[in-house]
Amino acid sequence: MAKPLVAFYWCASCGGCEETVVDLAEDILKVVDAVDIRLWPVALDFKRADVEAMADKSLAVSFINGAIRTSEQEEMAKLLRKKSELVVAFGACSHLGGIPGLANVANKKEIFETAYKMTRSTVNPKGVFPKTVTEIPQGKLTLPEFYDTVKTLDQTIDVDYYLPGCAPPPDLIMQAVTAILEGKLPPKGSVLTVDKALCETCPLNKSKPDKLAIKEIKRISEVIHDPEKCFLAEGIICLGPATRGGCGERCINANMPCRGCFGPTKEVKDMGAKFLSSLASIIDVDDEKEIEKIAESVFDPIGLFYMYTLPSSILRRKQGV
Amino acid sequence: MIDLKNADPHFKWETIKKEGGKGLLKCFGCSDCAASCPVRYFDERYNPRKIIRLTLLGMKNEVLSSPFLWFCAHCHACTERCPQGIMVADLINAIKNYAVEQGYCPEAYKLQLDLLKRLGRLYEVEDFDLKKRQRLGLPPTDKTIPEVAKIVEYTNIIKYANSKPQVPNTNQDDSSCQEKMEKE
Amino acid sequence: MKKYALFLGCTVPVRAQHYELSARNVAKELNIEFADMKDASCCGFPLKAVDAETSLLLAARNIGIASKMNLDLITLCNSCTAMLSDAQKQMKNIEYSLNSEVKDIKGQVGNYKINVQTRSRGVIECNNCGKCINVCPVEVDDEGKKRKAIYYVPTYPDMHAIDYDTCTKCGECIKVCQGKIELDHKITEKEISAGAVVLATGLNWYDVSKVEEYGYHRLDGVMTTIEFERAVASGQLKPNKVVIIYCVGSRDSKHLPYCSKICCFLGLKEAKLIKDRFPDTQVYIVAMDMRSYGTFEYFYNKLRELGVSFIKGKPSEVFKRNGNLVVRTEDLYTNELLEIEADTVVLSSGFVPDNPTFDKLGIKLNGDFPVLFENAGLGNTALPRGIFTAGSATFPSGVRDTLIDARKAAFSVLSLFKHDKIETKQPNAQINEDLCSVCRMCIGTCPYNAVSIVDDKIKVNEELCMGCGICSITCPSYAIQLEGFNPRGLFNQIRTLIKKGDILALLCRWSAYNATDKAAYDKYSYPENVKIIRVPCSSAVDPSHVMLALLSGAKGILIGGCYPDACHYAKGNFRARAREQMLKLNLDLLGFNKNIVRLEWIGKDEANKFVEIVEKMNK
Amino acid sequence: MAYKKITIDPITRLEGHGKIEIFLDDKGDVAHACLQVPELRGYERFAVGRLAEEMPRITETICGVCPTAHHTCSGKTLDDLYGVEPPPPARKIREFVYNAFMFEDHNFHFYFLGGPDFIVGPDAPKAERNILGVIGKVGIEIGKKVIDIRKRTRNIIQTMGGRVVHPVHCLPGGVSKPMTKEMQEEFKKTAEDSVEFAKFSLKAFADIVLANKTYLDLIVGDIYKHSTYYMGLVDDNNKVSFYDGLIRVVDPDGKEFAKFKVKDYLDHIAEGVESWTYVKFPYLKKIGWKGFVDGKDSGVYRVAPLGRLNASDGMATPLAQEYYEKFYETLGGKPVHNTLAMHWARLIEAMQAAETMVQLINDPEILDTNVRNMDFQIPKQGIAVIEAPRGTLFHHYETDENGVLTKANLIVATVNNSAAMNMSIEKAARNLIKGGKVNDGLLNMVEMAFRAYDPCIACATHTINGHVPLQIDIYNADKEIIKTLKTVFS
Repeated sequence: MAKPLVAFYWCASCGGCEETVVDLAEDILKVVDAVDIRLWPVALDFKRADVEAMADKSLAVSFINGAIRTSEQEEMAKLLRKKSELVVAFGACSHLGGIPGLANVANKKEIFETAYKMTRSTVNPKGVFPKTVTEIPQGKLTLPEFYDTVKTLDQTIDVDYYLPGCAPPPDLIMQAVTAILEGKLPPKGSVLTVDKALCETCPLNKSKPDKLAIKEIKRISEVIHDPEKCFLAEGIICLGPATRGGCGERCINANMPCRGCFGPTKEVKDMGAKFLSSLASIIDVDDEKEIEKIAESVFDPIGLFYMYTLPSSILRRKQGV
Repeated sequence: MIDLKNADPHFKWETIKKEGGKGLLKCFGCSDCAASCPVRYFDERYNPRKIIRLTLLGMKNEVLSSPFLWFCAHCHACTERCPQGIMVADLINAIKNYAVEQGYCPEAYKLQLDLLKRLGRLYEVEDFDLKKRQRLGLPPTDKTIPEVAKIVEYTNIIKYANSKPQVPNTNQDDSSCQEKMEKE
Repeated sequence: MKKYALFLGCTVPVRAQHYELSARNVAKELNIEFADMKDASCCGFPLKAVDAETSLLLAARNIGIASKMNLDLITLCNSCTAMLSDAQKQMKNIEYSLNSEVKDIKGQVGNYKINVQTRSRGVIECNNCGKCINVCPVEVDDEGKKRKAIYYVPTYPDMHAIDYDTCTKCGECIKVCQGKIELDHKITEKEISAGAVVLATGLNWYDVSKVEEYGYHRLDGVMTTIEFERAVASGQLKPNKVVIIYCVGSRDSKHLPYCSKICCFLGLKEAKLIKDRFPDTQVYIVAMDMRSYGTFEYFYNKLRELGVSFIKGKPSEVFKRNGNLVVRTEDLYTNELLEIEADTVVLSSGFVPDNPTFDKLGIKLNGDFPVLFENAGLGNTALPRGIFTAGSATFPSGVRDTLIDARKAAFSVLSLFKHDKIETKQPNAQINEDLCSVCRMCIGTCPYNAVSIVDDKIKVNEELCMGCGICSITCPSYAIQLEGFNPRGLFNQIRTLIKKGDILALLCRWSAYNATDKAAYDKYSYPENVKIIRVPCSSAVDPSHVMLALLSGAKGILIGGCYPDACHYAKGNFRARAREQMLKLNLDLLGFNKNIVRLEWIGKDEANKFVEIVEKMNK
Repeated sequence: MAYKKITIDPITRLEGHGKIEIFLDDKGDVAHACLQVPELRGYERFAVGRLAEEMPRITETICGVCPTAHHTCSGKTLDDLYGVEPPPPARKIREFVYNAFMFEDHNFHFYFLGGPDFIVGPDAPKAERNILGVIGKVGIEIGKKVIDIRKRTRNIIQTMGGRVVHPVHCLPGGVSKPMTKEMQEEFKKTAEDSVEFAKFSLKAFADIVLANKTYLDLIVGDIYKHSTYYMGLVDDNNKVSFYDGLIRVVDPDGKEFAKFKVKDYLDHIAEGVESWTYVKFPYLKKIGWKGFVDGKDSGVYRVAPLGRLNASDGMATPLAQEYYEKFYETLGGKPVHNTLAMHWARLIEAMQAAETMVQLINDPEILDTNVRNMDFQIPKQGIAVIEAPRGTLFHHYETDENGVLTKANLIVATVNNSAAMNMSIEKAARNLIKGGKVNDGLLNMVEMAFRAYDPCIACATHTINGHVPLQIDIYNADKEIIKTLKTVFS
């Protein structure tokens, strides 16, 4: 029997997802044995025409990482969708938008102004900005169009499964690949990890007081965290209750709170709004002024509650710009 | 006699808008403020309860032209004891602010304002004072602080202080009191 | 051998002696012993048609006799059986635990477990002959009143008691006692199971030393009403000039923001006490207002006739001058400053609830009484189901009000137990264990302590759950959901309802939603683009819903809730406020005007406020 | 005049991860060549409004290959922002983790990315010029050794930093997690093995590359030579330093041109903007931007291993110093302008990283649990620098008094080399395209020039990873593809 054909592809990503595939170490050889990788820009030769020449749905599965930022990425994603039986959004950026998705607090113009004009070390008296077409004496130089908004993969194409994480842990990748190879797949649209929130498996969950109530929101830099104690019990924002588990509590083990790279659990559409509502609900103060003060001490709900999920949230981006 | 025909229904709402004016409506007239007030103890013409009551009734002329409005020493004894948690001294202050805005600024305050504008402080620092300070081993101080003038000019304070009452004053007694005070 | 009390009733002993005889013989054969009931009367049945209540009383009396004999009861008459069992059903399980203290209360409606600690009284049987007092060698000064270590306590039951703190156990009293005395101080504990609990605990004095300007504890001669009463009654104090200051602590935002209601009469009572004994004593009552409602006006008039001076004003301070107490106030009738020199100043203090008992039940009152002023008409929803208050546990009240309130509590219990099963009036929260990660956010947020961990799983106590929906919006996974209030359903509702330029009003069903009804009654009109969705509580509004409405083009979102401290779910509106504040911060960063979302407190009859707000939002 | 345009575009024009455009004139000679970077992500914009202490987590996603560099640099910036010095154990943990990362990343480049060119050979079939080819050449045992040492050094980052891709341990004034005795025992072995492995790598380089005259000629040849300024961090003794130090710039003759604290970086470095690429071009401010040209009068400077070695007076550790001396001896004294020498320099640096690991892990103080200094000042601005594997990395944040960012400036490792990379491409193109004839070796040569910098376009533009296959499409005047050359970049 022919080995299933597999593609790995990247859009707007940092390369961390590719590194994590390399981190499979010896396991990668097992994968290579079991499948026929037809497309993997980071490691193998490939031509777009090759993919275009394939029959539709001839690829068993495409793993696509990175968010969608340009029309080129969009087209490539669409092509792979057409040629693949399954598409797996690989990693936080394609799943949720990822940290680069925070760019949705600004538009193209603001980003250009900042990068090419406002930054301290930039010297740009003539106000030169990169353009899609630049005429030079020898001809034309073209650049792709830069979108105003970062999109997740499933806002661009139909996605069958999601492998969460920034970056996905190697054991989850192996599990997913195994499940695909053995055909033991969960319902379409599933995130390939557990359905419950991180607290379920968090080693600190037991230390939580039965009645979780906070009077003050503290910043991780302000306190010396007791490694035996739940962050929320200490008043430190930790997205563990709102984040899917399965990551192995990597950040928690490094004494740092969760920031939600695995995204929300399955019933939740807008992770930031959901966590915001949860956090606000355990503020145990019966004084409106005091409540206002505590709420304001969050300072940056976007950066904290939507660190990885802004493009996948309900509003997706800053409005009116 | 308090003739409510002369009452200005807007008066209390205008007062509330002023800084410190909050709480006016909470007063239920228990008189703890008046009983606590050291000024009231020595000069019964000053009575915070009465001022608040008249304000609530809308007797704008009576209140604003009253010289006793300016007697409050800001000791905050009333604030400390008010059962309704009204910042009484601040409330009186709010009425004063409104009085100035309406053209009832006592001369003494105009003088103070002048001094502040000119010197940036209430007392002129003369060479003598500086020498004295030097002798005592104290650092010299600025004679004038011109920025105060800028600030004063920037705000409406001078305009208000020098304005005349917008409402003709009908209360003869009070105006004579005012004249008396101005002479003093 | 089994022993029963034999209840004969009216007919049997007179008209059916043979029946009684055969019954006694059969019983003997069956190895049953009958004890005759002394003083047993008619069962009450004949009176049932005349006055059911009286008939019940007769029946109850008979049952009481049997229970005093500590025996179950057998009747020979079917009417008696019906009557007595009917009465017993109604007075079943009345059990007194006197001289007892509730240690803790657990459970929920239908199954409360109350741990009671009882201290023995020392005197077991007593005919109040008083001989023990005469022989007791220990004299005790009980706050000014002299008594012995064994003494008569004028409470139920009508018996003497031993004060174990001072008793030397000399045994003199036992020698003269015709009843029964035990000198050992026994402390026993027991657990009572109950379906409902009525708290009739009374109240506590406000600590008047907190009102520093009146110098309690600091100045000799300044005392509370109870101290004054005892000192005068015991004859220790014969004052010449007394000032009674009213509203000490009450009606004061720094102390008790409410009027304690009964202290006006208490003050009058003290005035009468002194005037009755020493008519020449000058008595001044200084009060902001005299609140002598109803028949108490007679009392007030009476005291004025007795020559008590009433001064309107609130004293600013009490101080000492030349060894005398001086009360400084303004006399509001003359507008003059007034100083009264007196030898005694009585502070008529306000009252606070019996917090320790409420604490045992996990009911947080925040220093207030469990009456919700704003919604008194809707009943007391701050208390868990099956817990009722009566009398001064509800709010300071006089005897008359206490009786009314006690009856109300009794009927509340009856109406609760009328049914075999308690039907929940409101939907309950339910857990989807496939989604629940036991993160405990719901436990922290529930105002009723209805959520807890049982065997490492989150469980909702259905009796405690009041159906507010706070938890379902709090849950970061939507694992806990309110029946019939599905956030996903609301999601779809908003999606189809909201068009560009609309205003979405999410209104609490208790207050703001009623205000819209009121708006209709009052013929107010408000803009058509205001789309209203009813929610159980302002705290059942999900920030995600707001986001969705904004995405759909809403130009404003109004969340309407009850006023602070008037929330029907105790703290729901504070939760809503916290969420609104954070949401505003968030929306600001997402490019919205912060005021696009407004959380407003709209009372159930404030139609004008609702209309005003939506009109402003529509501009 | 009609120009013919050649596009070297990774994968396809539509993919757009970085492309090379070459224009030929009428004679068929190169008229213009440039490297275009077609994306940008805007970190400097969306950093504004974020909380300072979240920056180590945010900025590290600029690059998934060198997140530890961004993370650690960001942590250092927060130290400066809050005016707080991490306690010595914290600094040691940071530095230890950082050196582990440096070692791991340099090896990754050598064995997985850059090395195949040499180990397997530049003429070897393209399909073999990858890690599998390397394993084939050096033997499966060695291959396992490569995989094993990578796994173990990355395990250090994972243990201390939580996630290996995008660690989380840096906080203002220290790190979040102290080291335990058990960890130390394990890491000690890893560190010692790393030194052995570094020795092995350098020996392999000597045996396979230096011993081969063809390769050596390639390295010292003119094609890959650019006479530029060099920049790198140095310690008090002007030795190469990764974690901290002064920034030293030497001129094309190897003389010290400037030595400054990172606080003054704005006086020394400026970035220019061109409309045809999203990447900016840093240059030495005191000299100014003179275009894409070599020499003392041009502000173009280079960073990364070669930059660091040239900018220093030696290595900070003894074994590395030996190799350093041999490096300059072989290549004809300081400074070395040959781009391909980067590979060798990289291995020497890996040796220093390994040796530093051993030094730090044997320091008993590293086990101290005092890893946070909380003596914060009111924040205003923080600037820090670190030597990332691909060059000098600057983070600069300005905040309000609550520590909420109001401005950010990032000069990222590879971007420092962006001008030089353009020059290398143009030089290769001019050398290899003559009279309209496109030499088959073009692709390879360009590729090698390019890869020597270990360019991480992800870093450079705060966009995507640069380790992508190159494809050269050659168009005639009618824009028809007449020839396609392609390769695998890694």
